[in-house]
Amino acid sequence: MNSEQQPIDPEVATEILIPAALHLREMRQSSAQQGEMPFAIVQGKAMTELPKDLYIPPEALEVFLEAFEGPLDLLLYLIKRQNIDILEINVAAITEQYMQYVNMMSAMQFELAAEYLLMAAMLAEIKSRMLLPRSADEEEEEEDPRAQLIRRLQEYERFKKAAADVDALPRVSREIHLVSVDLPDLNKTKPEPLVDLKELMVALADVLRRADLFESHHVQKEKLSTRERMSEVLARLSPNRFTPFVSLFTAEEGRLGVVVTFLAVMELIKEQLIEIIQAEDFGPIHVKAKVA
Amino acid sequence: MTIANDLLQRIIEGVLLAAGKPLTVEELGGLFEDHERPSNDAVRAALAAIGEQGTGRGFQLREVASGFRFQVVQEVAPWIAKLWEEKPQKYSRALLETLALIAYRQPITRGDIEDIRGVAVASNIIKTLLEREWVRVVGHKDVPGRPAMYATTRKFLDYFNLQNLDDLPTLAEIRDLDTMNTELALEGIDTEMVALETEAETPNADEENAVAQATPEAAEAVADDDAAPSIANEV
Amino acid sequence: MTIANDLLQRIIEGVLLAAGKPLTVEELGGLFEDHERPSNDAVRAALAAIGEQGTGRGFQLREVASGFRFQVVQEVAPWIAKLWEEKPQKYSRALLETLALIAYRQPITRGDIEDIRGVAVASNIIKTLLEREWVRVVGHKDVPGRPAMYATTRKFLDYFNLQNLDDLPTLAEIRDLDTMNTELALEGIDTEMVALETEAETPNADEENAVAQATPEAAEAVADDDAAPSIANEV
Repeated sequence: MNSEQQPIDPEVATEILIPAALHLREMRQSSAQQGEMPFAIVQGKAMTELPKDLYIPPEALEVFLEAFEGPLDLLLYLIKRQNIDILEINVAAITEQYMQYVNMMSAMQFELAAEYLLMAAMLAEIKSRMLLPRSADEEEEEEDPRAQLIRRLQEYERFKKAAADVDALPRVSREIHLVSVDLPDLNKTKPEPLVDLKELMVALADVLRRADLFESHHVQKEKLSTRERMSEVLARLSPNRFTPFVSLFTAEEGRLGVVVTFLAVMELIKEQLIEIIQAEDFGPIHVKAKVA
Repeated sequence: MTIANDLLQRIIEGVLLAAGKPLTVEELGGLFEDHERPSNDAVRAALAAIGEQGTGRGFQLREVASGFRFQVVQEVAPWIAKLWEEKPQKYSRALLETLALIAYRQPITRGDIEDIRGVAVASNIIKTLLEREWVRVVGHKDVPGRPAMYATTRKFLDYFNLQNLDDLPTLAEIRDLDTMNTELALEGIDTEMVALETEAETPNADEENAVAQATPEAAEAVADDDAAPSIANEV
Repeated sequence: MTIANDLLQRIIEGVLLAAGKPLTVEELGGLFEDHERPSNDAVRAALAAIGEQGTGRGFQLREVASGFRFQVVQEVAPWIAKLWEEKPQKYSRALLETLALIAYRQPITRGDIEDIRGVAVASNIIKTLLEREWVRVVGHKDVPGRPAMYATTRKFLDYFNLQNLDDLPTLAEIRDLDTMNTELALEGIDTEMVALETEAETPNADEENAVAQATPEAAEAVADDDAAPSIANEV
């Protein structure tokens, strides 16, 4: 059976095909004799072989079989058909009916699922045990097979009902429809990776250790403000024109700022990144970037 | 300063319409920057207000297992069906019975399902249920072969419009076995033996009922348990 | 007999929300059976009424070229965008090291960075840092090839919540690995080696910390002291 799409409507099977199959069974029953079991009475003559133009085509019987979810389901159907309670089943009668179906199926050379044959064997056993007197010992040792069967039927029936209940629940894209609307202009941008300062420090610790730079006292003692100012000074200078040296200093920064800028300029000269020029003695000092 | 109430309502309404999936109160709150983030109570209040505004309209706010979502009122479903040529999918009884057993008896192995249904469970049924993410493997039973144990997911609850397992239809009860005793006695079977059996079976039946009728809290806990492993499944 | 007005409104509203595409007045009318089919004017009136109800809410009815459709209001866009916000990726270790070296050794050329790291710096790392505006070119070194010299920007300081570069931990603090052991362990660095180094360097580290916490006056003095060695320094 297909899990996605049920190929046969069980209603068709139960309303049309099963009565047809039962008709066949009843015809067979009415002429039931010991020994050979005729399939049908055709024009007063018992048929023991399937006629080629069987009025229930094998496909229909297959449909009939597929209408059931296994032997328990078939048994439940047989019980319900008789309008009796599960607790009141007559094992002998049910076994009889069940066997007739199974025999019909095997006569049609259907590959009956093993479960059907297993159930047939179990029913036959229950039936025989019901007929035989049992000793008290046996009764204490073994569970009554009929009670076990009834419990299995009840348990199966619960979940058969539960499956129908679940099927009846409102579900998405049948009774429940989710909403879908147009979105406004979201102006989506890819988020930039986040960096924690600690991550940056760990990376630095790592690279410095690799380069053995922890051993360098110069690196350790260097004030970062000097290097920062070096960058700032460099960014303001052009290789194409001279910038007055004094313009690099701002009074508002105070003495510390002046010192830092001065150190930065010294360092830039040392690293040969800038040129410093004084055209005449005591004349204005100019600086320019060596290359930009 | 948190966001003004009317703006909060518009945002939640717009986001839920746009999301295409249910969102929890926490997920909704998480959309806001820290400085404007409304309290969970404020989000809940806004959701309640939105729910009231929706009364009598073509759509409604609904809380399902994974959070809040907008859905069209069921009354309109017949006209929506005309929009689409395809009929909604039908599921086989085999699939529905398997799903029902997993839903009511979780965690459950394939073998347990087969025992109750009396037939083999086709592999493609389990595959379909797993693919739809209605069920997932929650562990393996400590018996030979270590069979997988299945349970339902939040997605299953969402799909069937449920908030938790407690919302499932009540499972039919197994009828009193005392009646069965009488019947059996009539057939000449030793009633004493059956009586023993009844005792043995009763706790089981109670246990199942307990699952089906669990308190909302317990059912929620089950749903919560669903969350993490279902993520693990995806990996 | 045609359908009642309020039901018609609910149906149109529900259908438009479920459709997932714009629908015309004719398409909406076509959803009804002949005997209940509303006139196009009735559909238009219902659409107008729905449009009015939507005022001040998180979504609105819009007429586009191919019909009517609900749309979330533009105002809510930023929060919807958050819904689908991609998780930011992480920067590579190589990028972080490059950034750290630019911060501590600026102005610095790519060649200098490669000398210290011992490996080539991929172009896309520099490009990423420039695009993010965390570093900028402040000049070119007067050596063959005239390599660019990189320095950090104000944006870099802002991102890491620093007033100026002096707020960066000193190298001594970085070396004071006690606080960073956890991170290092996470990064899979041999902690034993780190422990040894910490021991050996401890006296030095204390000295550095003292400098870092010095008063402005002291800092000035230190800056003076630093001048000569830092100029002498070549990496």
